[in-house]
Amino acid sequence: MNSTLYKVGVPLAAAILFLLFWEWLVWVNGWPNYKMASPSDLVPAFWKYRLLFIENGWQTLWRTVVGLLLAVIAGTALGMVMGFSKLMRDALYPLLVGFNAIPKATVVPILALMFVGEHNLNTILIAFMISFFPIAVSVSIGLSTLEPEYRDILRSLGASRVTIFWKIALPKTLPEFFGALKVAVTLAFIGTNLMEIVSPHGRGLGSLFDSGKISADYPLMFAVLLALAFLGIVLYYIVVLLEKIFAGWAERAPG
Amino acid sequence: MNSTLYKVGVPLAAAILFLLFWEWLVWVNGWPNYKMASPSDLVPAFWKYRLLFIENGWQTLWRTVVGLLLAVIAGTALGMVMGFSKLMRDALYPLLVGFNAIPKATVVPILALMFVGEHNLNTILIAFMISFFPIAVSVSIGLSTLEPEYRDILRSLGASRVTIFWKIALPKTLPEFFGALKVAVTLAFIGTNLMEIVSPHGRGLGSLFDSGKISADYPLMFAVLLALAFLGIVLYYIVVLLEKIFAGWAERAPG
Amino acid sequence: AETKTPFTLDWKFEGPSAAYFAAADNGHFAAAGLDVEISAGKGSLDAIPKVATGAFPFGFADINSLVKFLDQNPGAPVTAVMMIYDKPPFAVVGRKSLGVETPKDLEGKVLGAPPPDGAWAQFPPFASANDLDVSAITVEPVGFPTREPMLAEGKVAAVTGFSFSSFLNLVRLGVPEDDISTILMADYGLSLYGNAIIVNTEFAEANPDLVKGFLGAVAAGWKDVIADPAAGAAMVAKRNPAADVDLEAWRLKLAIDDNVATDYVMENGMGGIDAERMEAALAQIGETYEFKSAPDASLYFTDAYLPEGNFALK
Amino acid sequence: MTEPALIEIKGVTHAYQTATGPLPVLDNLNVSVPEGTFTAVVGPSGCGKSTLTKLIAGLLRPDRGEVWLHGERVKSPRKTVGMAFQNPVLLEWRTILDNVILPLEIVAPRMPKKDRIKRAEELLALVGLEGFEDKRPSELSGGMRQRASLCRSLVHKPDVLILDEPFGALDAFTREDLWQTMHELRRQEPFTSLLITHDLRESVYLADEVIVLSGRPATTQFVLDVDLPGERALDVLYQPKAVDYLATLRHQIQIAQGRATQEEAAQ
Amino acid sequence: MTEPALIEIKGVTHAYQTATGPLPVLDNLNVSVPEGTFTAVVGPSGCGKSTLTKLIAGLLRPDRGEVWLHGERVKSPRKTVGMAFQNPVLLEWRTILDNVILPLEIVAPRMPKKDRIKRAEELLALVGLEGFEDKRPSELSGGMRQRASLCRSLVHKPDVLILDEPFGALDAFTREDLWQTMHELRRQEPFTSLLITHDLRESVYLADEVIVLSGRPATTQFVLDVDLPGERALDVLYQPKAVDYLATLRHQIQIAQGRATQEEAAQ
Ligand SMILES: Nc1ncnc2c1ncn2[C@@H]1O[C@H](COP(=O)(O)OP(=O)(O)OP(=O)(O)O)[C@@H](O)[C@H]1O
Ligand SMILES: Nc1ncnc2c1ncn2[C@@H]1O[C@H](COP(=O)(O)OP(=O)(O)OP(=O)(O)O)[C@@H](O)[C@H]1O
Ligand SMILES: [Mg+2]
Ligand SMILES: [Mg+2]
Repeated sequence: MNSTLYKVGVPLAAAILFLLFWEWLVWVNGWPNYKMASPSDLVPAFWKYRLLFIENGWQTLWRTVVGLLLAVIAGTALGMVMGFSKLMRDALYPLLVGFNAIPKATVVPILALMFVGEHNLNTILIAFMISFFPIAVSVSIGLSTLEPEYRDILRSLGASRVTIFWKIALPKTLPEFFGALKVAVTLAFIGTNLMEIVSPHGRGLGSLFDSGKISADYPLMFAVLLALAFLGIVLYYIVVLLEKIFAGWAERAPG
Repeated sequence: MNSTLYKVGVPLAAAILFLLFWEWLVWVNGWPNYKMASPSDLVPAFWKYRLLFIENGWQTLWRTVVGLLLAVIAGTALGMVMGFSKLMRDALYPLLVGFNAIPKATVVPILALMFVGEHNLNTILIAFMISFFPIAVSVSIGLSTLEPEYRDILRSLGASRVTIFWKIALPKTLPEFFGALKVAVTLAFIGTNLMEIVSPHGRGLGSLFDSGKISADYPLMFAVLLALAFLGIVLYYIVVLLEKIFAGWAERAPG
Repeated sequence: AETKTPFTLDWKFEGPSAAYFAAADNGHFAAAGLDVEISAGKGSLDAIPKVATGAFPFGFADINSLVKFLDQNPGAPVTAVMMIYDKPPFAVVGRKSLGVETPKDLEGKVLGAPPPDGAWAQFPPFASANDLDVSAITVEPVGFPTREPMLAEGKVAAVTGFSFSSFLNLVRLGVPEDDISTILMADYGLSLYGNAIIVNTEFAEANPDLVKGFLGAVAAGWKDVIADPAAGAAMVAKRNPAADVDLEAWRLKLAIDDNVATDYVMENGMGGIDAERMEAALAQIGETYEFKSAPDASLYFTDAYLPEGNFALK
Repeated sequence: MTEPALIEIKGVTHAYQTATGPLPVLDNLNVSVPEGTFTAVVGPSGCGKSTLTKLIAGLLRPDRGEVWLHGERVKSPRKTVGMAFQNPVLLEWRTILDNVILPLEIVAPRMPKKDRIKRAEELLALVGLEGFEDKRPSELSGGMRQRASLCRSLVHKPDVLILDEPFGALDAFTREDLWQTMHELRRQEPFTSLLITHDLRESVYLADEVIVLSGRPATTQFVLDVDLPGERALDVLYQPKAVDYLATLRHQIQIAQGRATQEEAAQ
Repeated sequence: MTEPALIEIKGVTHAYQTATGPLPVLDNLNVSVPEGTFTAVVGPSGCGKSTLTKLIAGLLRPDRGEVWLHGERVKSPRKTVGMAFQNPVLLEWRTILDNVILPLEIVAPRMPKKDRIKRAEELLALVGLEGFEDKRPSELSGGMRQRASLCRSLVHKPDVLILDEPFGALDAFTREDLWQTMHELRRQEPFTSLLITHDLRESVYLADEVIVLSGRPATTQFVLDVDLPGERALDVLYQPKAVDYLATLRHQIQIAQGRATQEEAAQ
């Protein structure tokens, strides 16, 4: 099979199958738009608001990406601290878990009150807060379960812990790291939208969703959700690309 | 150092330090309650509503646990499908990512409409939906990056894929699996509360938060958040316990 | 036997919900042969589809939202049958100490408004009805959670919001009551109606007597709480464990005075609408909302299930 | 026609697909191991010996040619094969005992737990690992891990035993002990075996036939029939016949590595 | 008093903490390797040889006793040590060339890339791995991986070279080639080396001194001074002196394994 054709074709086919199934489901059940809009209803909505979609999609996207980058940096740093020190792991893990168990929807108002009017900052902070945890967990696990044989290769040369992290631990856990990144991408997205919906500042796809809601335009609301899914997928493929470049060695033919 | 003392003491000390820092922060900035309540304000709230906390905490807890169990089962199954078949991985991953990029807050009303009045089902479903993804990702990565040397041990005996999964792939990825579970626990929690807040059915800590909100009882709202964090930590320790039992071998002394 | 009829509110269990709890707790629903389970909601656009799909035969929602909903989803089996908020709670809430007492005072000031706010959505017709120079008003987009705190801290001079919610929030934040000026848009040229009881039309056509009985029980419930708001607040507290009874009683009182027991209602009874005002309201909706098809008042409200002369409150 | 051999490799050709094109490893290889015999395979490092074992075990499918076991064509792995890999991977989450028991869990799921443990303990004792049953693999030395891996390949009494340099990490004496253990085991529970080794003495001591593979891509370069008594004592290696065998093999390997030609060998 | 030896192990005692209590591995061990010499250590499987290498490299701290390198007490690993582990772990995400270069990235971060590659390529060619520079570790055979690991231990020209059974997976001829390569390297870039091996011929051929360890817990049981020319040809092993050495070592190991007593050895 042609490999590029395969790579593009399979996900595309899956997506089309899914949309057809959705259309069929709505059609068979005769659901009205306000229960569940069908994909064919969304096309006019996309067309009508195409400029808004592009503008707001971009607004959502850049805040998500910035938040995600912050999450990668802070998550990796935190993961290193916890991976190298059992004490830190034991002390910080429960706090982090507790923090993460708090629904971010309730944190939004607090943040909004702390940094009144700083919409960009607030949105990025929420995207960051919601998405750094999986990254910290995966880095810390990668470090704390690193086989001594691997560690010793560099330790025997007197390498520092940080060097061991960069040369051995990180590359070795890259597959898991990218797995965590895939989860974090979607979480960061949710974070951005949460802020846009709960503490509206009139920008981003979240606000488009809200304005669809005000005018009871259900197809628009569903269209926004689909656009979010689409953006999520775009980000996902960027992560996949990075993974291919940095961790392509890890993929094995399935057994 | 006494080991049980250490195990209990370190997280406890970290928690106390954190609370003190919080108290200090509020005190130094002179924040009013509606901006950020301080821990000392929460004590009366806890005491006043102690029965409600226990009752609603339990409501939230059991739905979360059921949703999480579903997520573990479905996530593992999905992860197996994606881990064993590259085709399935290429086809399903983008769909799952797209689905996950949709803020669950917007899915709640749709679910609520689909299963009117089935509060338990709805809540559990949301907890499940929001938390299965990290598990599926970690299982699929564990399988698709399994070193052939490990696989061959069992393959050479004619073992089936499912056997290889149970005897080799799963145990080998247990550390990452538990890492994913730690993320999933907190997500499931968020899911339960989302339903309780967005589509109120009057039970669970989410509803207590809401009722604090209605009466602008800020200390109560913060107290609920703290209770959520606490429950999250309890669940986390249960996961840690399971991890100790099933994957204790993987923890290495840090380098 | 009593017929099970779920009833969805548009919002959480707050003071103004007391009337429905009174209808249940004081036996009015039972007397009409109904077993009503009351659910909280998440905004009118949560309640309307619940009724339209038939999952809930009855609901309580903003009629302006219903107008838009029916325009977007023509033929959806839902309509309003009894007007409750003769005046909608849409308001501009300002502080006298910051120089806001009448609509005109807004010119040259900063107005805080959450973009998706229901009251903000009605600001344009309100502005045109009062000849406001919109370009002279600085509109600051704020989030819901920051709205009242920003007014309390004087960062904005006024905000748009629901009369009773914003007022009480400000009081809670320590703003003196007599410093707060609530400019109810309905008092300044806004013709819009507010929340109404809505029904699933398929259900209503099949069970006209149940609907009539339901509306009668609702009216009785309102009479009960108007007579004794404190008792009403207690019923809310029964369903909302952490509720502050005094606060809810106050909220109920505000809703009764501003929105329910208006002069028109005292005159003409509760539940009905004035056709002319409805036409004006539709025109005002049209100022901000582009109708897909020409609005038709008969689609949105029917008095078929109301008694002659509506429900007298006096 | 004679009865078909238990392991039959017919014209097998195999190449690995690498980023820089195919790397031919086996070229039209023919090997046959009759039932109950012990065949050793020697050859230069990297010539394709481990690849051969994977083909026989059904872990790899040959590009061309056929592999037969028990008169059936091998298309996938089968339960009656025991395999000790060159790199003894033990499962870190299991104790040594549980590592050894693993094949029984797959092959004989209904065997009582007690019997499994007994069997595994016996084998561990045989290779000198008594007292280490409950240790984790990381607590073992390299040679001890290799011995545990050997036990794992034997535990389910396979008909066919494929050993890829099973004694590589052992000192001379432990190794010689295990040679004798192998002879002993073979007498008790007969199996057909293919042994990869780089120790010529080992091949002569253990095998009924030694196959010398040429350099990559490997073909059968030379086959030596070892005509020594079935029950061998260690000093058998000092018999003139055995010394002769060793010299022949040394020379053949030199040829395989391209350091000598067949002509020189004939001298 | 003589000048202190480069590697000095003084009264080292070490035990591993296991679930079932401490497992004593080394017991009051004394070893000293003078600068520029080559010392081989032999002993039964599981006696503590690999543990010894880790103590010298500073990867483990002894329970009692001291390890000195270059006249300094070893408390942590140091850059001037090259180590080839018994189990050659190569990093799967790097090519063979990049695996070999790794120590240079740590030890000589400022060395130009070109020089690094040149150095690594030279070493890989020396062990017969030319053409495999860009392969992944999983594409190599067991013996080839071991050779790559050997290159990795040598690439940064360490003063002290610790080799833990570096030729275990190699056939006799490749192994003998590498012996000669080691002699050659030692001449070009002198180093002090400690070699763990289970091949007695290897120890005699390569080392200036062979230490026989007793069974676990290991102590120095016997030290053999190898008095053979520095530049050795392979047939040196057939000299009577060497044959004698081998016989002595064989016997010592038998004693270490408890199969013979010192008295028998003396006979
Ligand atoms: N998975 C693989 N992908 C690509 N090439 C491989 C793979 N496995 C082995 N090779 C190549 O095939 C050749 C033969 O490898 P094999 O492991 O069969 O050798 P061997 O005879 O067992 O060597 P040794 O005695 O060193 O273990 C080697 O050149 C190696 O580089
Ligand atoms: N990390 C560890 N934890 C506990 N015990 C260990 C550990 N590493 C080794 N041991 C034990 O220490 C003893 C010596 O191990 P070591 O690896 O030093 O042996 P060795 O002499 O290198 O053996 P071989 O020749 O088989 O490689 C063994 O009995 C082993 O079980
Ligand atoms: Mg091999
Ligand atoms: Mg060792």
